[in-house]
Amino acid sequence: MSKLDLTRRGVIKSGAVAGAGLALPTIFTASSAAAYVNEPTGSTVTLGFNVPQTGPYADEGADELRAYMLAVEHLNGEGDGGMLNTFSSKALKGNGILGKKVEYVTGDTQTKPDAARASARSMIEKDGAVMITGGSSSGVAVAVQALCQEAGIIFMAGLTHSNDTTGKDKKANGFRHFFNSYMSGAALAPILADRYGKDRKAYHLTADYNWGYTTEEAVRTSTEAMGWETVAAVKTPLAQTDFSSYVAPVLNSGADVLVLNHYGGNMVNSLTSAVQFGLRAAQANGKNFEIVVPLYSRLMAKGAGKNVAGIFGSTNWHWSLENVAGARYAGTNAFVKSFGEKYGFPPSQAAHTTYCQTLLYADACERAGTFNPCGVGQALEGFEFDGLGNGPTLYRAEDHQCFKDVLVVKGNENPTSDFDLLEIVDVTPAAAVTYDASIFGGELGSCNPGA
Amino acid sequence: MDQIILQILNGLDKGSAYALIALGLTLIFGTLGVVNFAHGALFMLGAFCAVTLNRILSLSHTVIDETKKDFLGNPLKVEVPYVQGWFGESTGQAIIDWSVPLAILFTIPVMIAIGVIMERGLIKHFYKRPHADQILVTFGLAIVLQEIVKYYFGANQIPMNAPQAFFGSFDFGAMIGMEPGAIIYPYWRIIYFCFAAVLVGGVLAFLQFTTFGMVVRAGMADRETVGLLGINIDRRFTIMFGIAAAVAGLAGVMYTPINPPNYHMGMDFLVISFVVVVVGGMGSLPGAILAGLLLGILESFASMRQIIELLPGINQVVIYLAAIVILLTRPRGLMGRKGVMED
Amino acid sequence: MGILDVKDVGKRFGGLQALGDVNLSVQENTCHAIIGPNGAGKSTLLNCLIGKLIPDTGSVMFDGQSVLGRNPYEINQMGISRVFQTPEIFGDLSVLENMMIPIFAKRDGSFKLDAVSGFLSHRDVMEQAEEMLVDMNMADKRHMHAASMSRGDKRRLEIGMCLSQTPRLLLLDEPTAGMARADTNNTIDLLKQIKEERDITIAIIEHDMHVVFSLADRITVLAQGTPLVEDTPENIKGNPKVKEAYLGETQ
Amino acid sequence: MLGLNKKDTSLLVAVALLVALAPIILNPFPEGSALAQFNAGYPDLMQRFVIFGIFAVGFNILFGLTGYLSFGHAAFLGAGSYAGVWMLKLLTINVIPAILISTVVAGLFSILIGYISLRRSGIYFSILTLAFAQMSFALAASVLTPITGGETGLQTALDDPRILDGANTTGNIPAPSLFGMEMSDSLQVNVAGWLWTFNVGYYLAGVILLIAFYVAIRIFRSPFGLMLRAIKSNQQRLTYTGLNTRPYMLACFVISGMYAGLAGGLMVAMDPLAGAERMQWTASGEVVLMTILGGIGTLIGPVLGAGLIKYFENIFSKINSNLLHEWFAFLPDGLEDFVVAIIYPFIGKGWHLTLGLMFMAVIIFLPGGLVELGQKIARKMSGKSDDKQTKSTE
Repeated sequence: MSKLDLTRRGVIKSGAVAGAGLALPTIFTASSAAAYVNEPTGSTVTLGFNVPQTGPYADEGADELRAYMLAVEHLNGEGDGGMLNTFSSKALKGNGILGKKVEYVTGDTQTKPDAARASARSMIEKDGAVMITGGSSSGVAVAVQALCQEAGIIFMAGLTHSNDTTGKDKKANGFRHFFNSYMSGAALAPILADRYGKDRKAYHLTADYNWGYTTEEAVRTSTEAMGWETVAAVKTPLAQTDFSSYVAPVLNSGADVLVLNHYGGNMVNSLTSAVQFGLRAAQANGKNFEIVVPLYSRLMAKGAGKNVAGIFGSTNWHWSLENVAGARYAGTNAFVKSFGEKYGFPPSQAAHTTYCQTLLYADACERAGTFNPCGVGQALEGFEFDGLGNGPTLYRAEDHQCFKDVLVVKGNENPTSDFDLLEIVDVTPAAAVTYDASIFGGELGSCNPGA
Repeated sequence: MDQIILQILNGLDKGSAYALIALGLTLIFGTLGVVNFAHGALFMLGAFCAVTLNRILSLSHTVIDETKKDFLGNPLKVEVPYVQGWFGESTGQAIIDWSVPLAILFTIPVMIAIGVIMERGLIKHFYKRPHADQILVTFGLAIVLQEIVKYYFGANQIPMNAPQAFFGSFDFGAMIGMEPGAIIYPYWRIIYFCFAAVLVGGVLAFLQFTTFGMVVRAGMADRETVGLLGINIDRRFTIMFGIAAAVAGLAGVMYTPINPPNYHMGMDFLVISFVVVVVGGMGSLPGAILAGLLLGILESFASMRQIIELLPGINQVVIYLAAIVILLTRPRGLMGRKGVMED
Repeated sequence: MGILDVKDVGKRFGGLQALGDVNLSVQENTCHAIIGPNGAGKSTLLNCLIGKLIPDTGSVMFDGQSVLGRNPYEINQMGISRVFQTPEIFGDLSVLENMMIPIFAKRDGSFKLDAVSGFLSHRDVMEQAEEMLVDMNMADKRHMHAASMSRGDKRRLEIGMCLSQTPRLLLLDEPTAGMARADTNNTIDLLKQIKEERDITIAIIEHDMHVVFSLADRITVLAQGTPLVEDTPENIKGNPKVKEAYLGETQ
Repeated sequence: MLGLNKKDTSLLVAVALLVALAPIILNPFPEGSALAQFNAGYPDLMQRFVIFGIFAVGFNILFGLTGYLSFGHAAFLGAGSYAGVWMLKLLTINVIPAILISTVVAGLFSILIGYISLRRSGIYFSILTLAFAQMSFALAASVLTPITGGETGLQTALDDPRILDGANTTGNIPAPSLFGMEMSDSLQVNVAGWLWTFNVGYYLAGVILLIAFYVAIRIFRSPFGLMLRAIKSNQQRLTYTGLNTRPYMLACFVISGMYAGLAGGLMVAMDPLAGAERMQWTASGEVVLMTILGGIGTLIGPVLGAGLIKYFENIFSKINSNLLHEWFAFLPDGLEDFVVAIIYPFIGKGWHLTLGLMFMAVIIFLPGGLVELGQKIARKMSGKSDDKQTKSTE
């Protein structure tokens, strides 16, 4: 990395503090003069990038971090500007946010709610971060989102797919760009019915935790609405590594589709087992046996290797989207170009969503004219935008969930490289995956500026 | 009925992986009296020996293919492995295809070397130290090994394929005279089970029928006396550690086509393998194997849909529940000796 | 009726009859030795007395109460203290702490949750422990790490710990086994002194005739799991049966 | 003082001073300076130091005194946490009932597990405790989701009843508080570039640590503590001395479990979330490591060990390459990149590597843990070299 990339935080910040150092002791921050927590007073603003750096999702976290650093570069007017050039809102000028240079701190969530909160709290209490973003699991997202609500900080969720994040556990200070289980189900069902027929019998293997439950429910509901029948749904422990005993009975269960409601290592291992047991090549009820993975990511596909070939799933975004589906998804190529030139490979969907979240936050601050979480929240609520690679998108006010088209992908039969493991099959329009905000319960509460 | 046979097969398969790791742990505990928390890491290192060999065999030079484009729209760079250049495309391809079995030959010397270095360089200084110290130092070592692997290979899983010839599954049920399609089982898992059986048999036979093995067994029973007889038991123990490391490594190599390896796979097995060793009885080799297979089968049965429906969550806890019941009814595990690790 | 009455005690291990119909009675304030060649069943008998083993047949009565089926700590609380073949002390603790534990056990019973009071509020225990250390000639070693003492001192400490409970019966299991001559003589002197100064019943299991004849008032000779004779030391010395049992061993 | 001897009194006073002045001591570098990254004096980390200190002190009462190595102690921390959050949800946002109930629930839970596990000793005991904890973890993360919140964790919510508190009208979930003082409230003092944060929650936890530490000293010095050490030293002798080890062990196990529950209650009082992974074996392993690192069987050791591990976890994981470049910016370009490239694998995402190396280094060179290091330094300083000094238990 060249030295020009550096943000000389130390120097600048000490300058700022030298000025503030003489101020009177502030008594009880909760009732201090500041209008909101961690109001940036100097010439910089600090964002907190809280991603898994250790544990099984470390590679995904590393990709998120790359995207964050790229976004910071672009916000500060360095690099080629990436999606700033295609973003429909033109409030950002490449001079930081509200004229303040963007700096960042990083932390390790370890993909554990406790550790993620510790890391986020240190960013808030020690580093003065005004926004926290990142994460690679719903457990972490829900936990950190609640923390940010209490602390009076905006939380821009990273990769989190459970309905709960903007459903039962939604918070006024939290926002999610990524899609969710419901949308996966709604997007997949019509295409599955189209390709595999309406007379199908599905067998679900479901990771035994919150995300697994919501995903199973979403896929079941939407496929059953298409006429599929659910033969069985078996819960598998999150810590399971060998899925043979779960996969082996599937073939003789009367089912002809296996749905793997698994993510990460669970998905890689269960899919590998399923292919080993010959499910891909098998016939059942006079049809070809099929496997479906509701949530795909490129890194998982890489882990499962050639086992993903021909297997359907959904994803939030893919780097080939604009080339395959046209200019509606403008921004994709701009982002892939600036990311690819900097790092040498195309970005993952986790990188994309975190990059978008950073830009969306910055843009909301600009439009609101403040970093105050309440102002920023208001600017994001109901915000309609385009040019961030997903086509026209709405940040719905009722639950702070983004609504955009959902990609249905399948494993590439003949990949030309490690990055070409998925191919886009179809794109389900946003209207088809939109649901009523009240169906998952939960309350946003009111925005908390922390002061 | 076919469901039950299927789950017994699954259990034996899973159990053989447990048994192999537990066997190595027991060898180290039995011979050296050391609680080795880095044993899972040795399993992982073995798996990554296979990955490394695969990488070496696939070392490539790039050829630019103008007809295809990469993600940035530039001409695609196609990687062509050197072995394909040297041996021709089909032979080269076959060599890469067979990298996992080939890795066995590569792994044995590497893992023995790692084991010997580990024992001479670190473990031997901890023979007289409390078990708590051994746990801490080997746990620290496990983290270090794991992080080094993560640094070079990343945190993501790395797909490894069995040779094409063993890809897919076959009709095991038809072979044993059941109706076709009742029991479909993957080739590689059967191979893994047989491999484990051969390895276990080999280690046991080695201990049973060679002078070396007899001395080591005598040393396991009574280290001081054997030492008094003027036999250099230390050197033999070093070799034993090397063998235990190689057993763990081979278990890892052969496991790669079953589940794609990642740096964390050793930790995933660590707790379960300790449970297996203790349930089998500390220091008992047959106990470790028996317990491994038993727990594997129990785990498989507990994952049956009919049983989960009856007892939700049983698949999450069955191994621990079994361990508790066995330890309460048989104070020293299935085949444990008296006085080992009881204080 | 003695203080300890063993009636018809038998014990089998698989096919081996370790003890068969042992009858024996230890009289109060005497020193009763049980001797016999290796494998005669001495240790098995002892283990039956202190609750470690339960005999298959017969009864063991201490002061009119059965000890069978009781836990070792209960038997101790009845008034039987035991000295082991290899000194069993608390090696990680100081000598003084070693001495305090039996006194606490005597005073407070088998369990008392006394988790917050310091030793200073147990002056009586401290004083008794200090006194016993003086009696045992170990006062200067009171802050030593018990494990770092010589074997003779460990034995002395162990005997002191047992005596500090003022037991009614003191069981000694080969108290001089593995000791150098000097340590053995010291131990004999110590035991003699104890015998003279305290109202105490001693049962001793011993291999070393020198020790036995220096201490015992009565001797039971055990051979192949059954008592051969029981008599005074003088009579035992000349008994041909005893000689035969011992010679039989040396063949 | 307080029924302690002089040495223990001075230890307690020293700990009290450290706790009281931690916000200042832990922030040795001025705000904004390059080394400010190493400051640990912010509320969250200080709270963690203290809470894990309590956890480790309690664990040491079991492991250090009796030598029984429980590999499932995190289960009690987790059970306490869940109980605490439920109190915050159902009863009142005041933390006192939550902390009390956490301790009690963990105590009851440890009676159950201890009663069964203590039938075995040595590694068989360790595996029994491990098995119970792993079962608790697995069930809490899956089938018990309605009670535990599953993998996401149990949190407070807007619509919680909180029957002792009045109706909530703010539209925000109330933060845990002590009679109106919120745990997150802080007094910030800015003195000539140094920023000191005096946090309510930290001081509450700190006071509780002092009480817990004081009780631990009393236990170490009591007849009960003596019996526990005797169990570690020679269980057979103890039985033949007329003492029943079972109730002693069980009482010790339960006290130790209650310390863990207290720590769990404090954790949710500071931050009202209880996650299942708090019960996982890795969490149990962590407290074992803390105790060994600090010094088994010593009073202050576990607190130091807890501090060291939490410091690594929270400070080293946050250093990134950007910061490294900043620190070494004074070097010539090539050298700077070289130095950064060498250090980089050990920080940020590589902090586990540093932790592993540290475990190995401490255990190889300092078998007695950090306390031994302290004793060595103290001996060097006073110029004495009395090797024969018996191992004391400070």
